[in-house]
Amino acid sequence: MTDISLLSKNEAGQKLTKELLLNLGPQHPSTHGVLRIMLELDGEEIRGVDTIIGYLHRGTEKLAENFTYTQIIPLTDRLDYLCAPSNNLAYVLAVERLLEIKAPERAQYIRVMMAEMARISGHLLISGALPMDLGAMTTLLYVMREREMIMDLMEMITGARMHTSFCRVGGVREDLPDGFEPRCREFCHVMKQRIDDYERLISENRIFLKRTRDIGKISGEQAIDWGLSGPCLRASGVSWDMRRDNPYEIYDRLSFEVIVRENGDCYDRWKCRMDEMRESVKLIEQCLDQMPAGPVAVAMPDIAFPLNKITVKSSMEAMIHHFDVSAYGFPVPKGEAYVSIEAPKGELGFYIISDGSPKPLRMKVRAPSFINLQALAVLARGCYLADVIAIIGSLDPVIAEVDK
Amino acid sequence: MYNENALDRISREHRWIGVTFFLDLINGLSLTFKYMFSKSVTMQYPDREKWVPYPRHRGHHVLRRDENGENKCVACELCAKICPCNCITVVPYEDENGKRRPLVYDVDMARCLYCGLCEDSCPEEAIALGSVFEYSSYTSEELVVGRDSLLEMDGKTGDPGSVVKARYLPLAQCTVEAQESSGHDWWRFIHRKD
Amino acid sequence: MELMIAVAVIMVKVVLITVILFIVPVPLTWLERKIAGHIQQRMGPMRVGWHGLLQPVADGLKLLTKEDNIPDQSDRVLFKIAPFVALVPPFMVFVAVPFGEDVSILGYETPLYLSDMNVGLLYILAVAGLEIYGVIFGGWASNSKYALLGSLRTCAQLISYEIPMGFAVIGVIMLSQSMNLSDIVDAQEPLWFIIYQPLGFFIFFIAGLAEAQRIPFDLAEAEGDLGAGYHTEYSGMRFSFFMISEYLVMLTISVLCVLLFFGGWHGVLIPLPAPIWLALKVGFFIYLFMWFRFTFPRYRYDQLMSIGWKVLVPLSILNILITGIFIY
Amino acid sequence: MANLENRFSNNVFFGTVDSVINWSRSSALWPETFGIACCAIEMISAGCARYDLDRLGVVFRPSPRQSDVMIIAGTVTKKFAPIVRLLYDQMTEPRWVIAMGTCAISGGVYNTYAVVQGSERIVPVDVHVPGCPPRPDALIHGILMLQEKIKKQHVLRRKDPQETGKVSP
Amino acid sequence: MSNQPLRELLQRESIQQRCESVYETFGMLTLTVSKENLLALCHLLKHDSALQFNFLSDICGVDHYPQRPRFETVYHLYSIPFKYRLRIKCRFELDELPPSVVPVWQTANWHEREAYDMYGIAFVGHPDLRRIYMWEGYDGYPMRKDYPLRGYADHYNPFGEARSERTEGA
Repeated sequence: MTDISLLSKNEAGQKLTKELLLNLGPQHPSTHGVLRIMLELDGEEIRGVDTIIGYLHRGTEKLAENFTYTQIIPLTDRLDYLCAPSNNLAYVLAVERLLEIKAPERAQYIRVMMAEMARISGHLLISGALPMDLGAMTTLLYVMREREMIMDLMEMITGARMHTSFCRVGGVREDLPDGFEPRCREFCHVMKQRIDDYERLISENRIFLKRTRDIGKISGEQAIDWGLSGPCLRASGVSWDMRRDNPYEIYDRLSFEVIVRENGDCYDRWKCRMDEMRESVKLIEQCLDQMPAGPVAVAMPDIAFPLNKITVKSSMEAMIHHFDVSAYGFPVPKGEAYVSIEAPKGELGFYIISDGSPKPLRMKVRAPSFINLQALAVLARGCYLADVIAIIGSLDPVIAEVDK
Repeated sequence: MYNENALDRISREHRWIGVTFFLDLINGLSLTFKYMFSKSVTMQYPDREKWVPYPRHRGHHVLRRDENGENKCVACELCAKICPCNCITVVPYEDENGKRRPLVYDVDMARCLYCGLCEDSCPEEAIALGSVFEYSSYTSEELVVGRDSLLEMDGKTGDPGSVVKARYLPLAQCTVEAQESSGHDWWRFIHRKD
Repeated sequence: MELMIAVAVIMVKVVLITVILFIVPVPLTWLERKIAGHIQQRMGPMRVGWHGLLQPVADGLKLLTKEDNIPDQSDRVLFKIAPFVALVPPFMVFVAVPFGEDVSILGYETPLYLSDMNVGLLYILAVAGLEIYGVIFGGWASNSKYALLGSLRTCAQLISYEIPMGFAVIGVIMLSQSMNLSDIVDAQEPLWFIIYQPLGFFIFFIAGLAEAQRIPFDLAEAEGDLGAGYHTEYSGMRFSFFMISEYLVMLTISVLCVLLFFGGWHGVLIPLPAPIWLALKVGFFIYLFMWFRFTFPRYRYDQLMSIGWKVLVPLSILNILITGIFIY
Repeated sequence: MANLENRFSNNVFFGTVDSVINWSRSSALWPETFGIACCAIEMISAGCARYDLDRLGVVFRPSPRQSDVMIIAGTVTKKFAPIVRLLYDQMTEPRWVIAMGTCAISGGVYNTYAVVQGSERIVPVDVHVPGCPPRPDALIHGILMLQEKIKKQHVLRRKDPQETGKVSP
Repeated sequence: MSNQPLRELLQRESIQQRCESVYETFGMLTLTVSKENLLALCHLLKHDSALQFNFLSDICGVDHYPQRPRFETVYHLYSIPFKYRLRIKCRFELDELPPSVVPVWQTANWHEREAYDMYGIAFVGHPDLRRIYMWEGYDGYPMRKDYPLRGYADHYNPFGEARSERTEGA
């Protein structure tokens, strides 16, 4: 029997066929934004992957060097736009580390609660987008329906649906509004059932299993070597969650389970997010249960805006502080701090170097999507064209965060 | 981990039964079938219903008036300074009573981030972000809004956080006229009974 | 005179069927969007006409008045004829499809089909297979990699699923001892063939899903990886021809399912006119197609092929064996 | 058919045909699935169950050839600007553009070295939807505005001399 | 979390002789290291059984413009088994470039490409050093302190500075 592969070669053994270069993106329905991937295809099999990013590079870090510490807060929203409160939280924690202050307890609970809501909203979207990329459109519609509830709660608390800008250095912007708690509890109640619905629709489905099981596999050591974090790392069997291992804010008072799965394939990454949403719902409920009374921002007029404008008008000193903070920002002690939190996508770190002025000398964002996306080249090698879509979906890159 | 129904249990315990008789697929099909005959959660925005945002909503800017009906703004320019995108332009003048007032107060809606920092920094609580969100325009020049139109914008009104009845007026700049509250709560739709 | 009437009747029937087939996609697209909407707890089209009934009309008119773009580097002739090549076979299929028993209109006895071929089934399978050419031409002529990949996938898929489809039908032919569709339907008068041929129906239906390129086998236009697949470069009217052809293939498969396995126009319990029974049953299958589309993900290309060759073909041969033993 | 535009004189019959064509075009606006940044998520939200763009006859098409309206939903960077233009060129006539969100209208807060200060510099924008990001309702309102604009266009009739300049609604 | 155990571990001679100083700022231990010792130190930190800094969180380029030496790379390491966090800083001028740490941690690849794109730090021995955010042929390194925030004026961005104001070194 002749070897079929010989047919594509001439007598000298040179290959007569050549790889097809396929350009996926930057505008493509399932690259989750403006990601561009150059694929070297042999038939439908992938020989090489080159990920080209930067189509959404907006210069956030450069801009931050020209902004005061307060003005940067709205910028951080727009990094990982699916879960803005997490970004706010990481940023203000870094500034607070430099100022060596801590937000009041109630503010910490509110922040954590919102970060968990953001986690659900981020995970929801991706757990709907992955099946949609594989053809199951309805899942996306269902998850967006529940996401609207989170958007509604966010609008109720902060006034914006996506870009909350709610955390402030030394606290949060406002207290929770009236009527929030029953709504939030209702949401938790509904959400638990709805996650079951998604699982019923998709997680046992043989087609979905076939498309995601053993696709894009990565082992634990390799995942660490490639710097994966968050659900992508935990799906490979590495039990590392900053909320448990390096607790920040009030996570040490809450009880939750760190979801770890063994296989490290697309299905496990997806499933990991599903289960994390359940944990997040529990965390939100715990936050609501434990929520203490008290102020929501530190009483430091030289840093935080007073919420009540009457105090500004009542004393000259407060007035001067207010004008100072608004117009020129507040100086931050010289030094550098790196603070990272467990964002929905993985380790989100803010590294701020301050030279003692009201503007940072350098602000570096350790964007988890950026690092996670890097592993695409390793995961996709040897897969089929259609698998690349599943792998991108399971890595969950948010291009705004990748490109900064 | 999650509440299994009977079909799930069968397919989990005896996997071959599930695989042979397509229980996994039937499970999904039954779910979509159930949803098909449930009430839709859609809000019929332009024609029938309209969402009135929550009181904290950050939409179109508003200049507030004090109890005498005068502009509250004292043109201290704090909002212009704190704005990350420099979208507010304030030119002060002194009115006949010797008070500082804005001669020009322009907000460039096309550049604004709607972050709410101006609202936070205003010592007089004059500038605020209101609940109006329908202000699309055909040209970007129209999006620079001046002092007088900011004063005319209504602030945070209505029955916030609910769906009200609405009527679509196509010819008059495609406005959607909000009418009385229908007492209809969007959350009621989404909450499926068990 | 006799001849004149016969010709006139045939002409009327031709026109009627053509018009119906051109019109059928209109309610089907509306239905699909409505079904999609309700499955997803939305509403679907609402603003154009009563509950969006005129939506497909607006879509069609818009596509008609849109620029007909021909890519610069395309193979112009093939690019232009491809939509027609894709459109014609589904129409040709309906030449041999019976819609009911003979009826008498104005005292004139006429059968409810255009041509009563004695190899009707074979003809249908053969003609339906021609649809591939439109897709291949379209994908090839576009000179776009996405379109090319889409059409390559479609080719492989359609060709390999023709085989189990043809094999699955053999069981039916063995039972009815005929390839004439009206004979097959008549043979189901006492009991539908689905009772005798559950496996055959299962294979036929799966292969039909693949032939109609519906989820979970809609690889040709997998939005996820190929953009719009083979018709990526098509716009305006030509694109709408592809869409019409797609809906008609779906209709064809549904009609075949009903005729071969579900007793054709024979009703149960409630006496209704034959074409209405047929329409109801076909409607059920079309709903099934749409219901599947909004529930399932799609298979991967190689998985699709292995299902076709490693599962469906052996099963269909097994089905023939079982049927043979059963008859013997 | 698009090459018929403005070749006929103004009379009642063509006026009616015009309105029918405009009706069909305005009630079947197919946008591209073309999301860039944050606004894309709100665009998806608008297409999903709570707001449901499908009610207005708006369905997303993956191919620019088959779409009528491009919703620029997000920041257009200098690296991405040529692609936006290319996609616009690939769309078939008649075509419209909605700039969604402040980043697309003017660059927004990102007045930096990498960002195009307004997508009007690349493609002709018909409707601007401000907001950061605009609520889905606001996007729907923008689409309604576009529909009104389309309904005032002349397809078959010759334009009035006054109108030959910028088409103002 | 106290940094004391980690500080004691870092007292060892093999580490001490490779780094210039060890100090703690805002709750994190920092090693400063010269570019010659960087690769060896990273190797040591990763493979030492008591440290196991197997996770490279971040590489950050910094431009201290008027000061000399001008550039700095900051590495944030994490040890998943022991939950230590450590910062390594390496300062240099552009004529004496630091080595790439890709041989130690694969993930450094894109981090270093980013630093190259933004600051022009061409890491020695990097397998695939291309621009990552800006397109090939882009003029200048935007994150440098002497690069104007709005870039140079062009068709797309009329708010930028005029090209003639371009300062030396950008």
